[in-house]
Amino acid sequence: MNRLIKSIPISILSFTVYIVFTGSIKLYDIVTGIIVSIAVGLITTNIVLENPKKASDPKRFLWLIAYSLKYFFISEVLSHIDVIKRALSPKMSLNPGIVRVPYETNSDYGEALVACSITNTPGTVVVDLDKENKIFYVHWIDVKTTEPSLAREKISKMFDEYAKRIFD
Amino acid sequence: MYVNETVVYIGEILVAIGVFCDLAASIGMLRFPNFYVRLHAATVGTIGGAFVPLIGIALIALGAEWLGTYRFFLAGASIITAIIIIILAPVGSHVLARATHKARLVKVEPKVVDHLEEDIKKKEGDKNA
Amino acid sequence: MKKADVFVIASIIVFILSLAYITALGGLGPLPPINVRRIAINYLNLTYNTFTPYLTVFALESVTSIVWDFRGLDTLYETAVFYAAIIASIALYRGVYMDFKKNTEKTGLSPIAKTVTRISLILIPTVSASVALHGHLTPGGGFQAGSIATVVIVLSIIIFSRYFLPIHGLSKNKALLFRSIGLLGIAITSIALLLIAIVLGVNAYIFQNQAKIDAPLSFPSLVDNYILGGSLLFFNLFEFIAVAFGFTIVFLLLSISEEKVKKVTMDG
Amino acid sequence: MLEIFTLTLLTLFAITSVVAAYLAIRERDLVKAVVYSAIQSAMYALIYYVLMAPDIVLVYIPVSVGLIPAVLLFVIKKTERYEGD
Amino acid sequence: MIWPQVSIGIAPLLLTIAAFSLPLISLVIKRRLFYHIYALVFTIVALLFAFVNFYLVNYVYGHPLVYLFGGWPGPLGIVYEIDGVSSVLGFLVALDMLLVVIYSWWYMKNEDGVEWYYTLILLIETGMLGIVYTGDIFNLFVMIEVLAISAYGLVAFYRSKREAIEAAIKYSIVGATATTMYFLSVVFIYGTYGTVNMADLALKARPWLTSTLTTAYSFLSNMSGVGYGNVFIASAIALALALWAFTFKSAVFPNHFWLPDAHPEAPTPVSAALSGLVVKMGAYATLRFMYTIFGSNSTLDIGGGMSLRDAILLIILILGAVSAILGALVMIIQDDIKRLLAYSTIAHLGIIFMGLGVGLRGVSTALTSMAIAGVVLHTINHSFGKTLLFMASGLYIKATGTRSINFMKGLGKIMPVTTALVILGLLHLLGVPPLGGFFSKLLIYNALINSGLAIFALILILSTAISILGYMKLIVTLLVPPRPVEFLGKIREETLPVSVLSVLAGLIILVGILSMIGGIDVLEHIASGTTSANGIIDYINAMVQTSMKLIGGG
Amino acid sequence: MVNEYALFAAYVVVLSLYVNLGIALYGIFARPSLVKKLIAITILSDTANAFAILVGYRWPIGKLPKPPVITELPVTRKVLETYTSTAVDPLPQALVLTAVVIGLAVTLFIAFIIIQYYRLYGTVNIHKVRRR
Amino acid sequence: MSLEEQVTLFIMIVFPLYLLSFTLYIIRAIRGPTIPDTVLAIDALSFDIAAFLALLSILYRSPILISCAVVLALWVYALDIYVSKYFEARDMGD
Repeated sequence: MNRLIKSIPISILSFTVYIVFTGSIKLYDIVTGIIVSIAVGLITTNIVLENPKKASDPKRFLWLIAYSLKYFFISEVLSHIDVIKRALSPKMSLNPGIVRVPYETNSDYGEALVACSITNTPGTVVVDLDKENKIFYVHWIDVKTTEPSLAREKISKMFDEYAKRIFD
Repeated sequence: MYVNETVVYIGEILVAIGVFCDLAASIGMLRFPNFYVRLHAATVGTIGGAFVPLIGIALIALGAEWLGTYRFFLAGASIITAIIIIILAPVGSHVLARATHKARLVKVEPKVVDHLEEDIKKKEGDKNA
Repeated sequence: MKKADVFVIASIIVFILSLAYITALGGLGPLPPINVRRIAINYLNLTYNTFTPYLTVFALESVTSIVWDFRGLDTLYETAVFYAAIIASIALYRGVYMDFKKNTEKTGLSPIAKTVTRISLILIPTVSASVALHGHLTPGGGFQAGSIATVVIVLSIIIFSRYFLPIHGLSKNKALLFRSIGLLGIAITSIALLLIAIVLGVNAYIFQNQAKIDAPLSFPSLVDNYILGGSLLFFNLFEFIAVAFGFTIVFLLLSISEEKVKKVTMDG
Repeated sequence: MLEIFTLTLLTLFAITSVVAAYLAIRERDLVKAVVYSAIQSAMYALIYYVLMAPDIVLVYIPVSVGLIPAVLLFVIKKTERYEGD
Repeated sequence: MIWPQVSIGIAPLLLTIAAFSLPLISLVIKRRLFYHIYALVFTIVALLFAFVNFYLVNYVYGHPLVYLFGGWPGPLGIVYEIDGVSSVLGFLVALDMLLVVIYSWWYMKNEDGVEWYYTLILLIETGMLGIVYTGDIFNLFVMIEVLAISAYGLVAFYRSKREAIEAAIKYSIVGATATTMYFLSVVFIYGTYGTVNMADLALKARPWLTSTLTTAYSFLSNMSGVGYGNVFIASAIALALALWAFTFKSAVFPNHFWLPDAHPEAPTPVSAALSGLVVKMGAYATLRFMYTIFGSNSTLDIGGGMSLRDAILLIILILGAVSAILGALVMIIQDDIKRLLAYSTIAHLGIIFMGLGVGLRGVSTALTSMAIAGVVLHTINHSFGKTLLFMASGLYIKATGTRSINFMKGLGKIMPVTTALVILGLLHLLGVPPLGGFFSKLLIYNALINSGLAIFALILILSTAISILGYMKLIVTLLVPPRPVEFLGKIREETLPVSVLSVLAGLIILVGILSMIGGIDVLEHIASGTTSANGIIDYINAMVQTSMKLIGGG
Repeated sequence: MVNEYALFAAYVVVLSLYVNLGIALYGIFARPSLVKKLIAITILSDTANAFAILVGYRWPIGKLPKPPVITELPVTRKVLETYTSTAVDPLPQALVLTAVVIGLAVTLFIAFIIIQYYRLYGTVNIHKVRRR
Repeated sequence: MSLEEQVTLFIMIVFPLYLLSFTLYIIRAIRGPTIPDTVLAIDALSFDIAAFLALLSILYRSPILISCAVVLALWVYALDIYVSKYFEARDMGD
């Protein structure tokens, strides 16, 4: 029973995915969706969730939405333009290297969010990470600085702050 | 009034952006000198070239009444595909880059700096000492 | 290049050219054809046809109808082939047991991949279940859904390590159990109407789905005007289970460490 | 218009698949061969898609792009990577 | 009125269900005895059903019986269609597999993995019954695969033996290629004729029948239309591909190389099943393709001079002749008892294929029926004989711990009953008169001689003559006075395997007696159901009549 | 113009299938590595499958071919008529579905055996084994 | 011009560009020079093809074709993972 309650956030997520993927809300879809989502929730709760209380906090979702808006409309656009310019300009101005970028978020999900955000913006790719010292090794197409804290300022400060708010 | 049209036009703009990113990414793929730099082109290809147009397609499908009732299926599946891509693509690149670096398959050349290499060497030195 | 190679290449080229020449002579008519064949029209016509109530499947998807109703026997035995392959592999690995190791922190790929895989554990099974449960309405079905769900299995074995699934309660024997349940579900669905008919004393066919002219029983096909596809739904569901767990067995076996297997399989 | 378009797609995919299959067979590095055969399979999946067989694509992509390369890589990891002579 | 129909469809299905649930039960019950009894029960049930089918087809109805799966008419759904030949072969398969399972009880006494072994054995039987009963060429493909993959698994059962694994690899790669070719052939046939149903194809490949069978023709053309494209060329290429696959499966001359590796390496009961039954399935499929579908006067049999069908039959004859000679020749120099028996299988399959090649144009239906009857009888004889010999070789091998014939010197003194039965089996395979083997060879010989193929008849004699040497070597080795052998004291004949051998010997003698008192006539009558025009008409009509009942109100 | 191009393209596609068939056969019979043979087998069965699907296609002249799924509800006579006149042939697709699964099963099993072969012989190259 | 025709025309215009970029990707995939390059090219190619397939399903007016795109995206990611694992780990199961 405890597990069932714990799995509610996951079940809701799963149900949403099911309905969106099916694209219809007839009785059949809803019934099967509920069954499937409960099953998925029960099976995966212990693997996916660390702290179910966090998952049912609406404030975190608002931060997530704010973050994604900012991320998609500002960081992504800017970095896309930058890399496309480099790819298309006749004389490629490349200045690549792997730099240390420290991060501050504590949870696994926050770490993953920051890393994925860094990788998803063209121009920076997380090559490796050091969990103990909390350092990402980022391949940067245009190394402006080799100083870790300055690099964090340039690459991942925004992601890191939001990640702390969303997941910590 | 012109809800359908508006939605479709927005979707078309997104798809057009996607195609442009796609072309740029493929040219970058060809021109960039080594694997690590190509990773960035690939990111352009997946986010700009796949995620954005998929959202656009979902919008087009919502506005495209001639597709019948299954257009919601199209829209929903496109959105799920887009979500899957944005979740999984960075991990793919990251894992590939990490494996390449670990197995020393590609030299990080040209480079300004390689902190990872330095740290690995330092660790090995600690172990040996 | 060796002499044997040349010979092989030459004979293959002759074979291919003759095949191509024969097709060019019109062995199959214009390829691809302009119209589908008569039997295809029949299949398409009988997929959902309220005007011939004794000759229809009452599902929207013609391929799934053929796979599980018109030619259900093929699919059952196809499942048997897959089953035989897995049983043969298990027989090859008989006496090899999985080992447990509690900690999966140090093994496997990078931590980011692990975290993201945990999220996809929600996403992928949901999508695959949707594909399975709508197999009679949209493209997809049991096998497709099962193989999509296998992504989760493969990813968790490769990203976390071979210990991940057994720790979370999916050992080889359990997978075999679920797989057998799925297979038995398929088999029982295929003869369900026959068994009921023997009790009731009426006629029925093996693999019967909807009522026939001399066999009055049928699976539920329309509930509240919503198409359920009769036995196709059950077949898809059970096949989904069977296939997903079948692949689980395969990959669990493949992931066992070589030293362990060698110890058992090398000596008599 | 649509016919020409469909045909062009088919031709492109078919030719690519031939190239990929040739490379897969000639390549001595088996990992590369597996990757090439994955390209070939992906091209065939696209051919199936254009030929209006979504069911086949759904079963074919997992099997040929996903599972068989996985199994083959397991095999290559357990055996040897290069094909001799 | 469900019963007689259901008995046709249920036998392979029941075996599949049994195979499906065996691993599930094995998680709960770990007793070895249980698995034996389980397999035994289901094979007995299958034998009962096979016997019922045999009885119904030949003695109650007198025409082919049809079961429609899913209640779908003819070409739309899958059809099991049992005519005389397939009912006989189905009975043979069930009987032989029952003996194999009983023998396994003894043989697998100390092996591990019995549950997997029996699962695969049940699937092999499923596959064979399915091949024999099916009336659908694509279902034939699926059943061939069921059979093949369980056979690969069983060949690789002794996983720590190098030769076994190598044989399994060879067998499986060759088999996978062959079945893919067969699938391509099915695609060609579907592309041309628009159907995969055998009865439907039989009608469509015989344009001259359409005026006779007007009802059937109108029904079938409504169901699956008429031919498409250049029927002649496509059938030719489809047939070529299919026959390539079947010769692979039956190990006939150019494609025989896998058999001598694969058969000996399997566990002995499986070797018996493989040599006794599995390879015959290729011959059976060839029979279906060359006589039921593309029979005489079919699409391939038109034009003056030598028609394409004649050419293919001649090729079959030649391949059969070459393998008969080759198998017999190579058999002589073998030292390994199981390899010797495997090469003998190749020789006998050559003889079977020679019998299959008789139905050239101009050869009368009676002669063709005689040849097919000979083929069926030889299949039966060879099954019993080879099963007996392989099982006996298993006894010898367990006794001596080796497969080399040289180490078996003088075993005749120590194991008198077994050796007597082995000699009986060898004489049977040679074709010594009162035993069954004589009659089948005689039938094929007569058919060959009378249809003007005297050279092939001579080859049959020659092959037999050569194989005498090989068999004699075995007999002499077993009978020579023993040298002081170290294992004298610890060998004894056990009851179970020897009684299985005795049953087989009894069957051999029974076949001989039955052949003498008129069994051959019955068999020729049964075979004429596959070769004669009337038989084909019956075959088509049975399917159409059964299917048309379902269309009635629709 | 369209028709000539159509014919040309169709020939290219069919020929490419045959060429792939040849490449796969070469791989099976001439390459020494068992893994390579296995790859060739998968290519071979892919080719056969693609051929089957091509046989069941409906040429896009006049009407646009559709996948064999009914998408309009409720199903009236008119819907059925358009459906039967536009959808492609479902039977080859069903056959290929079966064939793909069977091919997969065989491939899986051969893979397992190859691993066992390597354990026993120390190589997967049959030429090396033969030379011993 | 109705919305339908307009969308069709738009897709038709977009298509050659897509095919061009696919060709470039394929050239990179075949030229290599290392396996990660090839896999990366396949990766980007397949994600783009997923978008392309979605467009095709609009063009062919068969929305149900779309479910293939999801599968392609999923499995190509899996291909990345296998290859990385192959290079990174001592054993595939570790």
